[in-house]
Amino acid sequence: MEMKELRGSRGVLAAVALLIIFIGVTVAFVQLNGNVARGISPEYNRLAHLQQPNSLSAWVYDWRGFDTLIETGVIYVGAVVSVLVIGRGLVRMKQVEGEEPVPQTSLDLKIGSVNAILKYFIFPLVILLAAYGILIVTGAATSGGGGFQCGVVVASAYLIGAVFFGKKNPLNFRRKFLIAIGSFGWALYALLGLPGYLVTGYWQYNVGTDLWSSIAGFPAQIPSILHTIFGDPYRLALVLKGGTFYSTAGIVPLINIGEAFNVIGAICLIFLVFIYGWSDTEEAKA
Amino acid sequence: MIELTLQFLSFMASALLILIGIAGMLFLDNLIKKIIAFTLLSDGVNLALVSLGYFEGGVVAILTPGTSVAEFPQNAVLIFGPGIVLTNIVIGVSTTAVLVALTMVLYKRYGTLKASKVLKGERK
Amino acid sequence: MSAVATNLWTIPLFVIIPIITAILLNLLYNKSRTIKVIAIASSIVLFVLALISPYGFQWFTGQPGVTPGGTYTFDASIFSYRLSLEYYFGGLQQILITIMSLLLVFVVFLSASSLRKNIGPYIALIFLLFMSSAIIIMVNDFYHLWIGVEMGSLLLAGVVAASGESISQKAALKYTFFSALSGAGMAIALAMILGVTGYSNITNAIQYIMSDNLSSLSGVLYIAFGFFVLSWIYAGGLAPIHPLKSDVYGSAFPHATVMLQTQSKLMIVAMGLIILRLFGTLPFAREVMLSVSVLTMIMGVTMALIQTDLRWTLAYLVVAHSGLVTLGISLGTVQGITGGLFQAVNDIVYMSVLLICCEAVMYFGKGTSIKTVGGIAKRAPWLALAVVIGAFAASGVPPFNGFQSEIILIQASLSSGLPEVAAIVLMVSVTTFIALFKPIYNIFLKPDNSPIAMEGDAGAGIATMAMVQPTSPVPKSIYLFLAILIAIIIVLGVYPQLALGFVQDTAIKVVYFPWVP
Amino acid sequence: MIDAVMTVAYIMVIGVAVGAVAALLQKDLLRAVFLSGAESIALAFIFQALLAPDLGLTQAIVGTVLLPGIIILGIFKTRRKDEDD
Repeated sequence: MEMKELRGSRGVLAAVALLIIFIGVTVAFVQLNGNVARGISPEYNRLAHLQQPNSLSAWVYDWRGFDTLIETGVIYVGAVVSVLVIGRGLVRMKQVEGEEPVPQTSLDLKIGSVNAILKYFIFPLVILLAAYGILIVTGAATSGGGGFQCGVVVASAYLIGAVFFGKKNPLNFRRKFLIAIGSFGWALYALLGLPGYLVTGYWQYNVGTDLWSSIAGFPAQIPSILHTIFGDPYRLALVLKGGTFYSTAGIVPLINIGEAFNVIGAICLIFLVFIYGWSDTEEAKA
Repeated sequence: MIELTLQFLSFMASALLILIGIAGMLFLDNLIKKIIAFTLLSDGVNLALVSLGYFEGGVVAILTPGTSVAEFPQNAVLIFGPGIVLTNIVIGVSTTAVLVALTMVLYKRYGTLKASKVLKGERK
Repeated sequence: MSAVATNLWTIPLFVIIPIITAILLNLLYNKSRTIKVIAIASSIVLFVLALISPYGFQWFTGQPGVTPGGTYTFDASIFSYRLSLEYYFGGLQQILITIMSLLLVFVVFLSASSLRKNIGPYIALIFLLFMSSAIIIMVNDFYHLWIGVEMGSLLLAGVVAASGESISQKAALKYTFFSALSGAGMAIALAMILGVTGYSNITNAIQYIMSDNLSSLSGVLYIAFGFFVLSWIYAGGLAPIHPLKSDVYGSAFPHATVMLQTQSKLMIVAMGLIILRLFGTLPFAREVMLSVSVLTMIMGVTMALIQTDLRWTLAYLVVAHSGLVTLGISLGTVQGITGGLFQAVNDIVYMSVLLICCEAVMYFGKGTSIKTVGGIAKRAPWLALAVVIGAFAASGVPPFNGFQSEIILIQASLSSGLPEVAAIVLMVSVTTFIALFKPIYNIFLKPDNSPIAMEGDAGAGIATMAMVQPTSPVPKSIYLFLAILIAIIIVLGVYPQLALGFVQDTAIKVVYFPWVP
Repeated sequence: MIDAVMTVAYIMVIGVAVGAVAALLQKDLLRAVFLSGAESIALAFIFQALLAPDLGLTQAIVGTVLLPGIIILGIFKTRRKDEDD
């Protein structure tokens, strides 16, 4: 795939292929316009009032919670891989002489000359952004947002802090801390499936909400202690046209917290390593 | 004649973004610009997925006080597409981070961002 | 099929154990001894699980299926729309995951003993590679398949770039760019299938397409098919983009390539079967797949012939033999699919033998190019025997397993009325032998007369004289691994029914009941 | 009310297309990144109009801070201008 070759006859070929793709996609979209099949989606919406008001959050973290576990893994893997490319955990074979890897140097963000007034303006902004992130994750079940959004907001706060304050970042995370909370977040999410698995055999069965144990064919009864631990702290009252419904999001808020930790750890680590590089000797000292 | 609904409009915008993104990734020679083109491409895909769920007269898929439980399933927008978009955003961020990391490392070696120079095969 | 479990206990463990292991290893970072113990223990647990697991479904998060009447059911045999994510573990999944976890044990052991410095993240990535491949082969859902493929390509980039050499970083960058492109393509295909059917569960989508008249939306299905084939090509490293994947195979460490080629075979099998199940009724679908596989075989062996490095010869041969697997699947008959799946099993095993031998050659410290190494047969005769057996198996010589699957493929293409394809299969097996003969002869049999070797011999002349036979630096464990794999090769070559029993069921289901996973 | 939404949506669709093309035509990579950020904001508005407020929020943060942040760090580590020839 040499890009220069795309200038000549291959370029014409690529342009033709591109045109075909574009026409095909457009035609497909024109056919789909207004003809989208509803499929299973209304079924999810039908069950929404039994669990949590935000249907999308319920879909992402409960109905298809296992997909989201792997998706959370994608961001974890993205962080591990990009940090590995920069230098954390490069490996060499003992017997083979290879090329020496090129170390990445620390980046000097020369915005130190920002005047004091702006600095005092930025400081509360960083803190407020971090607080807003925490607000988002706590309200995930009832309004928009969730763990990923929280992580992204906190990571943005971290980046702004790093740009304007350098090493004196108000959110002064260390490498080991970031790796630890990233790992902790993903592990928490993964292990929250364990109670449901042990009781019913279905991984990540939402033991707090427990919608299905009364259906014929369900293999087990949920002990009440699990309701108490995973369900009761998250009780909601939904005032709808049909009356007041009492529901609980079950393990979803906890999952959101796990995802938030994971995303904060992963993305802040990416930022940190892109700015300061990675060297093993420093880690050994710290 | 096709009616210019919001869904149709956003489908066309997404087709355009997909075209721009793929063209940028194929024809531009600068690695960073290729990465920007990839973010545009994934934006286009996201837009297509979101507009799948939209229909005229729909409501946001969040229950608010006073919503009718019986009508909500038919009125709320389809949530399959938006759910997948969240995944695609995550995948986009991770892929971009890996691409930028590799670009940084290879720039250190070759001192250029031109894909035609960096990616030239020089197999031993 | 009597009562099938929808809460099969082993399936989540194939995903969760690698995740927890990977997290632990990534945290441990440079504590090599602890990492080795944990990794090997966990991979052995996975192997045992795959071996003893019963068959069944796992409906993750325990949501039931919705019957058309509006009631809920937990019975997989009743027609219902699945609210949850569905995994299936059957014969095909069992044999592939068993072999993959056996290879995982070997790969973890090899990488923990042959690499220096901080191996934690690297072995963590290998575990996640196992996880993503297991997901792809078990899943019955487009959305999840897409996540698995995307994760697999990021992991692949990490495993390749871990050596920190410029050639592997370039291979990783190229592959990641293409994975970004085709991942977006797969997302578009996903959007279109969702738009047409409304289901991401493959069983439900197929049933919807079969039961409803979709004539006004057939264009959408064609575009979805096109994008799906594009991502199939990219995931398996098939014909038009095979240089990207062979760069990856050649520039990764050989033990990592064992896992990478296993992953791509699994992706080829899983996605190929899904394409066949969903789009098999479209005209031209099989012809497109068939031409991709024929092109892959021809390009792969042609490139393999001109290489002068064992690593790169193997890299191109892996691509060429992927073509054999896709050929069987794209024939679309029971015999063809059986042959293709059996070929995938055999391919994983004999390519692993050759790749582990290649890794062992690197222990001699002179690389794997035919210009620098020589005379290894004298120092390590058993290694030479193993590589020759691997080469024989790869080129389809009778008592070994490659023969059994290639003969099925040839028969299948003849009975489909495609004698020229059968001729190409024959050509691939013959050319594989020729391509492997040159590096094997030069590296193992020809006396070592490179200037460096002469110098070294002169320097250590006395020491060499003192020893009756020069010792080889290859650890004993490699011989054990090779012995196990060669035993599998010979057993499958003599009793092919052992493996065919696992895959035949899947082939029959794909052809006659495409909606059954 | 509906018309106002549609008008904004029209403007934003045009904004997305123009932003995307303009981003890729820039010689200055930093400016290209900022233009792609502007495109993301327009996209976030379209998401709002398409009744997906969660995604509007996510796209606004990811498209304006996160992705440009990562790419800008990449630009700082490499070079700012597109090379000629």
